Amino acid sequence: MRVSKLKMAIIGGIALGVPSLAMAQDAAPKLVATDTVFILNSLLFLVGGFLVFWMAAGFAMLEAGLVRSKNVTMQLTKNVVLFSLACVFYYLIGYNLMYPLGTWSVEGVLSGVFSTAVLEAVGVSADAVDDYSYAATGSDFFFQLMFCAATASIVSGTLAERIKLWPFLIFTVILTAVIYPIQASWKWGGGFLDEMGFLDFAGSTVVHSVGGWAALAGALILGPRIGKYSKEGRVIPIPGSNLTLATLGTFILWMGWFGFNGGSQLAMGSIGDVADISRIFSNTNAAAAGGAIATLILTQVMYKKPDLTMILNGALAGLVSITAEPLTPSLGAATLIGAVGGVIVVIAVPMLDRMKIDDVVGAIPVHLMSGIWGTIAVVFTNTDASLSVQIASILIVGAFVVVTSSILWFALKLTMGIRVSEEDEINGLDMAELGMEAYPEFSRR
Amino acid sequence: MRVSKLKMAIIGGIALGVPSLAMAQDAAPKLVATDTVFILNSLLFLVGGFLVFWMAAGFAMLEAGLVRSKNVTMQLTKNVVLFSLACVFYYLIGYNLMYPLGTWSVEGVLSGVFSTAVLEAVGVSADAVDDYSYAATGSDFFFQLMFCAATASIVSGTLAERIKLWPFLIFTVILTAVIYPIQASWKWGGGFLDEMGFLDFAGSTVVHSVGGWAALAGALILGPRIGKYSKEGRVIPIPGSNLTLATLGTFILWMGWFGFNGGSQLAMGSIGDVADISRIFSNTNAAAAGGAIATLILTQVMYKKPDLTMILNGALAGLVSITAEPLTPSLGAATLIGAVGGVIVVIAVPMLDRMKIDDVVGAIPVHLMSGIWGTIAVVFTNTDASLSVQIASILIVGAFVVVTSSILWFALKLTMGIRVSEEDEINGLDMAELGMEAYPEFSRR
Amino acid sequence: MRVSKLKMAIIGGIALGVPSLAMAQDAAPKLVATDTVFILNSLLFLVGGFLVFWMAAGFAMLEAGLVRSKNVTMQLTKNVVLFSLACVFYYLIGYNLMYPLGTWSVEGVLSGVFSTAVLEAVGVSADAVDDYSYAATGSDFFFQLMFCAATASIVSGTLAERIKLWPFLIFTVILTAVIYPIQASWKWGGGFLDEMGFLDFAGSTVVHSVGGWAALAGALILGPRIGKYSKEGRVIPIPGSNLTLATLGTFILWMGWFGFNGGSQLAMGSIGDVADISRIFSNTNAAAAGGAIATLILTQVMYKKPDLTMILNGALAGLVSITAEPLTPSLGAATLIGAVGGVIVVIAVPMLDRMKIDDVVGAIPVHLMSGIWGTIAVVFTNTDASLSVQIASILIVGAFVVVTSSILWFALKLTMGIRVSEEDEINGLDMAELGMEAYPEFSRR
Amino acid sequence: MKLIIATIKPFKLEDVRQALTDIGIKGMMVTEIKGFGSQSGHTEIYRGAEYAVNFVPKVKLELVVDAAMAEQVVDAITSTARTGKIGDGKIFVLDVEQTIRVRTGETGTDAI
Amino acid sequence: MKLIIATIKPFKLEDVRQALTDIGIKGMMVTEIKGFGSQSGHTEIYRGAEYAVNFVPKVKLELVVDAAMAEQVVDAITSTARTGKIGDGKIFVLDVEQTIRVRTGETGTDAI
Amino acid sequence: MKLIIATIKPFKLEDVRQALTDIGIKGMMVTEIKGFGSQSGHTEIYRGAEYAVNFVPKVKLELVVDAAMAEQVVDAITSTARTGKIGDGKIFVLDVEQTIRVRTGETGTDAI
Ligand SMILES: Nc1ncnc2c1ncn2[C@@H]1O[C@H](COP(=O)(O)OP(=O)(O)O)[C@@H](O)[C@H]1O
Ligand SMILES: Nc1ncnc2c1ncn2[C@@H]1O[C@H](COP(=O)(O)OP(=O)(O)O)[C@@H](O)[C@H]1O
Ligand SMILES: Nc1ncnc2c1ncn2[C@@H]1O[C@H](COP(=O)(O)OP(=O)(O)O)[C@@H](O)[C@H]1O
Repeated sequence: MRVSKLKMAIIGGIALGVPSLAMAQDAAPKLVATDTVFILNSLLFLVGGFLVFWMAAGFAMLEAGLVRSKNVTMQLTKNVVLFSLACVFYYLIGYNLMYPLGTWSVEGVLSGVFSTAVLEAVGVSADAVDDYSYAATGSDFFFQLMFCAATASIVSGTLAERIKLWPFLIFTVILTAVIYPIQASWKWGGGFLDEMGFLDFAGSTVVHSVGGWAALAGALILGPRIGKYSKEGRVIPIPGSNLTLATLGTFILWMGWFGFNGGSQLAMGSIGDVADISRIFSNTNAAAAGGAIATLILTQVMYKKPDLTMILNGALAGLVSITAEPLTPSLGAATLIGAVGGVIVVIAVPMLDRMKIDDVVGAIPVHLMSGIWGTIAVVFTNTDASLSVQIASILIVGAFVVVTSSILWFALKLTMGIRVSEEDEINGLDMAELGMEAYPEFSRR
Repeated sequence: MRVSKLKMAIIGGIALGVPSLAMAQDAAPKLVATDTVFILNSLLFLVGGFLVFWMAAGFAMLEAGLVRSKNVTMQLTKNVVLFSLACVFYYLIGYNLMYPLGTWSVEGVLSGVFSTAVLEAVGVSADAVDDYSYAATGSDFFFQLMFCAATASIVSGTLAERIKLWPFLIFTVILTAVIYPIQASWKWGGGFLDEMGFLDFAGSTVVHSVGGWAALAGALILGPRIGKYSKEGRVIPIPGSNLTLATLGTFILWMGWFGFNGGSQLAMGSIGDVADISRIFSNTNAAAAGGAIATLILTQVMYKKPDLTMILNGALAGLVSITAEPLTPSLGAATLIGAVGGVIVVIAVPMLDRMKIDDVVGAIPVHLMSGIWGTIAVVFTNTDASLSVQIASILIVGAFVVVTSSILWFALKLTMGIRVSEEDEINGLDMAELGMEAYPEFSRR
Repeated sequence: MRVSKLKMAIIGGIALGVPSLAMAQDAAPKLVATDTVFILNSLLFLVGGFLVFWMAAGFAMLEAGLVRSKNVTMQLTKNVVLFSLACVFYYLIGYNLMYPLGTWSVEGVLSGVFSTAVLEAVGVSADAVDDYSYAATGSDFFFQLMFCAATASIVSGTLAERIKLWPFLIFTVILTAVIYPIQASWKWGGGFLDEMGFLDFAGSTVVHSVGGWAALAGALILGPRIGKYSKEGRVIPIPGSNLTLATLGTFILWMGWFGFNGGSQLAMGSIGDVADISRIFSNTNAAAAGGAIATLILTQVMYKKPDLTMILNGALAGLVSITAEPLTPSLGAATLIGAVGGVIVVIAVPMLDRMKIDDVVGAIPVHLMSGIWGTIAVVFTNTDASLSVQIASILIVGAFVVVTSSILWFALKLTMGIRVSEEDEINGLDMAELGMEAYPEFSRR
Repeated sequence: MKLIIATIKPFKLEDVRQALTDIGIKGMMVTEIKGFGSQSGHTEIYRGAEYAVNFVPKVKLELVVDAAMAEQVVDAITSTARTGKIGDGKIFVLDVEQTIRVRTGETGTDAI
Repeated sequence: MKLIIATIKPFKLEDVRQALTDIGIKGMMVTEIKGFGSQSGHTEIYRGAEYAVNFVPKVKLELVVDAAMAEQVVDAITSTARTGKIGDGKIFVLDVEQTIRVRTGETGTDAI
Repeated sequence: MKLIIATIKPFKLEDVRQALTDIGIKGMMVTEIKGFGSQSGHTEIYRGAEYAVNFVPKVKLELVVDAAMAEQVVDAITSTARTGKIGDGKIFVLDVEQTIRVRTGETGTDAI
């Protein structure tokens, strides 16, 4: 069947009876009905939304695979709960903090709308919808919520195997209810960064670097895992317990990213929009491939043996790198932008170790550093972008998140403490904090 | 890109060239073409359908993770095969038993159509479709089939680790070919429950409680696993072998539920419908989050340590709870309805144990009890619902399923026996019934 | 809610307020706007594409589960990297080799377009798109790319546990850049097989048998794993390390297949097309179920115990079998076509072992043999098909792939060698080639 | 002091541990092993190929006890681990020269 | 009676079991262990950090045999487990005071 | 020659191995075990039901050394494995009659 379409359309081969065309021909209107535009836009958010939701499972599997089995139950618990908390607090506060729709308490900086998210009425009619030219509010909320949750997921990986459950959850609440939405409003809510002309299509900075900054602040304040760095300062590898799960998690994230970037086109009701979404899907995929291959080659060259955990990080770094601008690059450019992300991983992972910053899953190279790279890379393919504005925005967002989350981490440290006892850490958080092993039957080292 | 749309549309910022709108503006018709409505409705079923299909994998992973490794191969086999059997028998008998389209052999109670499902002709034209105002029959069949299979999946978890393969499969055949379709016809086939005004949007009762009742009947007749309750009647925990898989399964089910509830809107061809689906996606997600958080807090308070297995059950209970009415509740109400589901889990799991009802994966609290709660909860947010009718319907469906499945379980028990020998159960069903270990290389307790 | 639609439409019950219809009624146009057709076609490719992408994860999990744990990291690495390489090389060469759009260097045999894939401009307008009657080029590229990658994934499973990483990757590059695209152009690019009237809807031959032939050539040249066949020629089973992952992989592939076959309708802009896609989804699912059940019954009868690994292969064989013609069969016919695929698995797996062809995951029975069967089976349900043409095409494609890949395998064998040393194979490729265990904490046999 | 090595069927572990605790045993080492014995050798089929299952999962107990208790320990294990079915396991008794408790450095019977 | 403890390379397990069965050995205990020896110590790199792999997977066999057979068993293991490459393993022989078959209560050589 | 069996806390494995290497130990066998001792018995809750955790993860070391070295080895293990907290483990010393190196067939102390 495949060929027929093409031939008929382009080299005019004999038609093999293709209803769509046949029917489309006779007197069908050309333009998309405006109601249909609204439906297609909403559909984009719904499909994009469940794909981004799926990333929550990806983070859970990736992290469960990269921690030691004695901490797996805890890592899973954090991932399920942080997502749930994000859902509740983004609804309670975050959504309207992020989208003031012009109502600012501090112009362009702080939303003036402090209320829960409210969706359109059941069976709403065309003239009663919040924004007829956009999409159903429920679909927008659903889609945006997933971005907020993704930001929180990034943090959990870096701080794994040593942070207490409850302080982490409290941090998640503040992050998803306040920190993420406020800075996101600066760009996506039409705030001052947007006015400045900052460009961040799907969130290399607004989402990924934010998660990365919060993770970095946490890692510095929390300190490395016991046994990660020897007294003589040597780095002692702590292998993840299950690379199959880590790989599964990476594939899940890769899949979810199509919704993450594609959905950020925010419209599917025109030929231009759907063609753009198609470009975005292709570029997003190309960047991930570029990141994986760059890491494969580099680890082979540098260490004589490819390192799967880095290749997985490399694919994700490629995805983060293209997230700031998945639309304008050519397929080749997208591949290269992603490849640079892969290079960043190979360089940054050992570098962080030398700095004794213990990032269990490599979230800082992947989400923070590649996020910064991706935000800067926008200028290479999008003429509307200004390097200075991009950098300024990266710094502004970074400063805001580092300061706010550092204060928060310290406050938690002083009040309830954020780190488990040495003995609990050695015995594993699963038995110590949860009294439950993830693999009770398998003997452990 | 994100903001531009919003601003332009709502606070009228400068347009950043958004094709969809540009084009949509000039003289585009407003209303959705009726052919397009048909296409969008069918598309909803196809997307919803593959999401619900995905739940089959979710059940498989959840159950494989919650049984001991010596029974994993068996649990996986049951899940793959039960789904396959459901596909065949729903096609052979079930579909038309469930949708008599007015042709009853017993008015409103028993379909009069005893034949296999037949789809529309290849390349069918608008005037030849079965229902121009609805959707392609194939898409409806595909979607409905997945609900039938989900019902069967629920049963396998409860009866795990002790039931013989073949009797279980035979039960699955009858359940999917006859029991499920008949009672489903009472509501969704336009039968007497529907006439009564019973409301069950996506199946808290029609799907989940049915699976739960069948599982309960089976659990009572089958008896608990050896070693689950000590002679002195103490409850002896039997930890699942792999909580990562259980968590993965939960995320898969969560994802599938968007199709389960969203697709049940049965239409996406109008602004009202797509906005409703958006409400449903958001509410479904909120309920799951509510269930997870409620369980987290309760287990922390009651047991001093959060219990991941219950948190997973809690999220699923939240999903089941909202399934009877995912449309009318506000986001806050949905969260609370789901939270109650989580509370039910924490209370019901130990309660069932005290009653010596051995439910390996917690399917009875999750699907049966939360299903009942969800069906009742409809009255809180949907004014069309009548408490008496809801309760009556719950009881009628419950009675029908308990009676029919009990008869069936007993018949199987008397004829071929439903339980493996004590020795086989102790050595594990994998070696005894299948001669194959799921993890042959890992040493086992 | 469910029933209302049906009843209203078909047995005319009281309407329960269904917006879509209400609105659709008053003066809405009937025909789909041509722009909308373009959008819906593109959407089909985007959704179909991410579903087929997902199959990459399915292959990875299936293979990781069926190899011994000492080779899991390697299998995962191969799967992630081969997909990435396919992305890059299909972009660089493959896409235009496969779709010459009439520009042949050798008429109907070899494309005349040797350049990278180029997508439509950003925000392209209706009159500037490459093919207004088709879909966005980006969506087509994204979709087609996934088929190319799937072909490469098939090969990795058969050759697992003994092939070196780099020669395998080089083979992947040539396969995805040249071998696959050239033969695919013969059918889907409008080449001579298409002119001959060869029918292969979604690629039982063009995709699956190609991967299978390449795998077979490799298996013959590479030889069996050490210890697979005893000196006396007895077959020594080498159980996979994790059947849960193998099952997960199978479910993932099953899900992805809806996009694989459904998307191959190549159009969703008319009632006829969406109804056809609905048929395809239903038939694809039915065939998988048929394959699984056939294998269940056969292994029970032949070996007294069902074999899960074969049941998984059986479901996949069913999917491959229906891939050549998922549209025209009835549900019953589809189930039977799939069932035959299951039978093939049960017969072929031991047969290959007797021939000392060591196919680690059963890819040859599943993709090659069932692919051939499926291609032939087209004649039973599609009157446009000619048995002679189908068989001729199978042989032509087979000859081409076997010859080209054999030459390639031999070249690699002579130059760099394709097989790891006996010691490395015994110790496992993970430590030998990658220095990294997938499950470092679990003791191994 | 004596080292008592016993292989038993896995599902008997809890009963045996209880029985030993009842007679005052304070510690032991438990290892998951594969046992080869007269129970071994039945055949299974995997993907159509027959093979013999030579190793069956067992649990190995190792405990060091005062010579005087050895007898009693052996009896306790024998009586609780016995099912009468083939594969019940074996008990071996070896002589131990010295025992040290790491925590305190105590030696001899005090260390048990 | 003697307890023979042998560590061998995992892939030799089946051959050794066969060889032992051939000379009439009816039972043994097999454990997956990590071995440390002269084979150990090569380095690998994980995420850019080098580390020494000190433990290599080995299989440990423990079997109790009649003193008279010890010699023969040791020879059987040595000859089949040997590859000549470093890491082939070790065999240790200890004296066993008593053996009991759980199923029957038989003791001494009858219990082996 | 002596067989030294020691159970220690898993996280001490690397230190102990290092200490033993320092005093010239060339080889040992390491097994993951579950230990039962005074450390055992605390209760946990699973799905609302309380149960006692009787077995804690431990690592078992087995090494055969020249009789003359036994003392020193025991000291090395005791000093490095000790945390002072209950559960530190035990060391047992048994007599070994014979040792054979599979690779070379060497016997006695040369084989260690
Ligand atoms: N000679 C032996 N040395 C060490 N372990 C043995 C010996 N014989 C048997 N065993 C262990 O005892 C277990 C039970 O022995 P088996 O012969 O199967 O049953 P039974 O003792 O009832 O005849 C075996 O699985 C093996 O682990
Ligand atoms: N002194 C010892 N005590 C206990 N086990 C030992 C001892 N020396 C070696 N082993 C075991 O024997 C295995 C092989 O020893 P190794 O020194 O690596 O090879 P080889 O014996 O060929 O020199 C080691 O992995 C370890 O399990
Ligand atoms: N009598 C014994 N025989 C064998 N192993 C023992 C014995 N007593 C203790 N052990 C091992 O030593 C470990 C530590 O012993 P335990 O009593 O918990 O701590 P402590 O020796 O500090 O009192 C136990 O987990 C067990 O593995």
